[in-house]
Amino acid sequence: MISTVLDSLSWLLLLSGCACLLISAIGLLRMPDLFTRMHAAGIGDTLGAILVLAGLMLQAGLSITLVKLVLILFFLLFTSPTACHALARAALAGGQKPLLAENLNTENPISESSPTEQPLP
Amino acid sequence: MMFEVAAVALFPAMFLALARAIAGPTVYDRVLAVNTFGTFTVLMIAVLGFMTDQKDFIDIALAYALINFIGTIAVLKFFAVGDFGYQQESKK
Amino acid sequence: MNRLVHGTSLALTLAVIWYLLSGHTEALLLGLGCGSAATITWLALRMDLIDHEGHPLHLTFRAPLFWVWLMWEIIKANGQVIKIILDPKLPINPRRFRVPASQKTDIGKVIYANSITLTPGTICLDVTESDLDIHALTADGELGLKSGEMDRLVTRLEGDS
Amino acid sequence: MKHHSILRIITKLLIPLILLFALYVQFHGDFGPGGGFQAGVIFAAGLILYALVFGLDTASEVIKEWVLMILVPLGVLIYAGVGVASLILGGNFLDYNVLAHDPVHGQHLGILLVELGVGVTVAAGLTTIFFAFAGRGRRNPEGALITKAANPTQEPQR
Repeated sequence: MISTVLDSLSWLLLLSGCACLLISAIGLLRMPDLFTRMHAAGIGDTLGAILVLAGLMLQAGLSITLVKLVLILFFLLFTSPTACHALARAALAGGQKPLLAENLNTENPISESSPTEQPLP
Repeated sequence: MMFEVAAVALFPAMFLALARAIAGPTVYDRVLAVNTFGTFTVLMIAVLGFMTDQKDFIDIALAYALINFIGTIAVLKFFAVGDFGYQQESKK
Repeated sequence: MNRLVHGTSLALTLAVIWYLLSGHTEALLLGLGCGSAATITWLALRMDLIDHEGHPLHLTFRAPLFWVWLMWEIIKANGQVIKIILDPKLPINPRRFRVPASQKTDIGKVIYANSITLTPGTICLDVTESDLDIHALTADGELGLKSGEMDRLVTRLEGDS
Repeated sequence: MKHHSILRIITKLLIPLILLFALYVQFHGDFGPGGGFQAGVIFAAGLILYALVFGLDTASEVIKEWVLMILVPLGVLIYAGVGVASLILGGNFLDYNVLAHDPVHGQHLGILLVELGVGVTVAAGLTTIFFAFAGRGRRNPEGALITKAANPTQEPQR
């Protein structure tokens, strides 16, 4: 009984994790510039990895494999934002300009909901 | 069964990341795509390990996660300074 | 003194991680584990890696609660970004701005910056003495950061030490 | 490049773990994947990360070049020494069975020592290669190549 519940739960986690990874990859292709692509890649690095590894953890049960999966997750959660930040800094230093809303002809320009001019709390 | 499905679902994601690595207009896009591809590979290796019931694959996934990070930092440093040995940080 | 405490704690942590990784209880492997932990601690002392930054002991008790909160934030932020990517119109509104960082130490700022980057929709571009340079995908992300909740929580996590 | 606190702190946190994982792979070669070569590569990767973030000069202060120069042949010596020891004890070259009273025990010990030799050589060799190549084509922050003449603080190579 419990194993059935765990099995279906891990199915759910694995599949939603894979869906997250797919969406992240689609976002990587759809986004218009480097910095927006980083946001898309962030989905795969955080939620996608968390869900897939959580699904595998439920299958692993209490064993060494579980510890190693936790360690992988720990590593990904520490390294992916660091790599992302280093990449952003290198790109800025290399002369890449982020595409901002002012230069982007979308239907919701920045003036609609712009909190930028308010004084900081 | 479920691991096969997950592995099959991971393939197009990796393929799309690779497409961005090939298409990416700047070198930074390529680095980002390759880094994401590396994350997908780590997850793929872990899933494959469960699929073939060889839990040793998890060790390989862990090693890959390490190398992925170090590789990204090395490539970025090379493009930023043109040199691996340049001192950019003090220890404190 | 401080080095001694941090070094001992690092050696113990490494030995525990070794045992968790290996799972073998033969005397040979346990001995090798202790030897490895000692060697790495010595090397880390030589590399000058062990201090409150390289081995943040003072965060141990407050960190788990923060992780739980951060996980929930990650899930919420992911939902928003997934909605944007799946939207055929791709309603992005990228913006760049600065938020103040009230943390006193470098490690507090690093935790804050990495938490920001971990929640998709916001990326930390640069860290300076008093504030962070942020790139956000939507106005929601900007509003969420400017409410200052994460800043407050990281400062509380950092504590007085 | 300016101050980069995130990279510095995360690197400080990760390097001991990377090195521990390398040694774990090293000593569990006969239980799972891995062994000397992989462990050496991971260990060298940890040292290279240190050199990348903190600079080549800091790294070569911590890991002296003459130590590496000793470690590279030392690993080969351990490998060959195990072989010669088994020859002396009456077996074939690298015949581990004679290393201890019990053949299984002897094989364990022999494999462990041989893997240790391989690991030491690979780690030290890869680090040496990195140190040798990373110093080439040094550029100052303005982008000009640093030659030895223009950088008098650098000691002449022996």
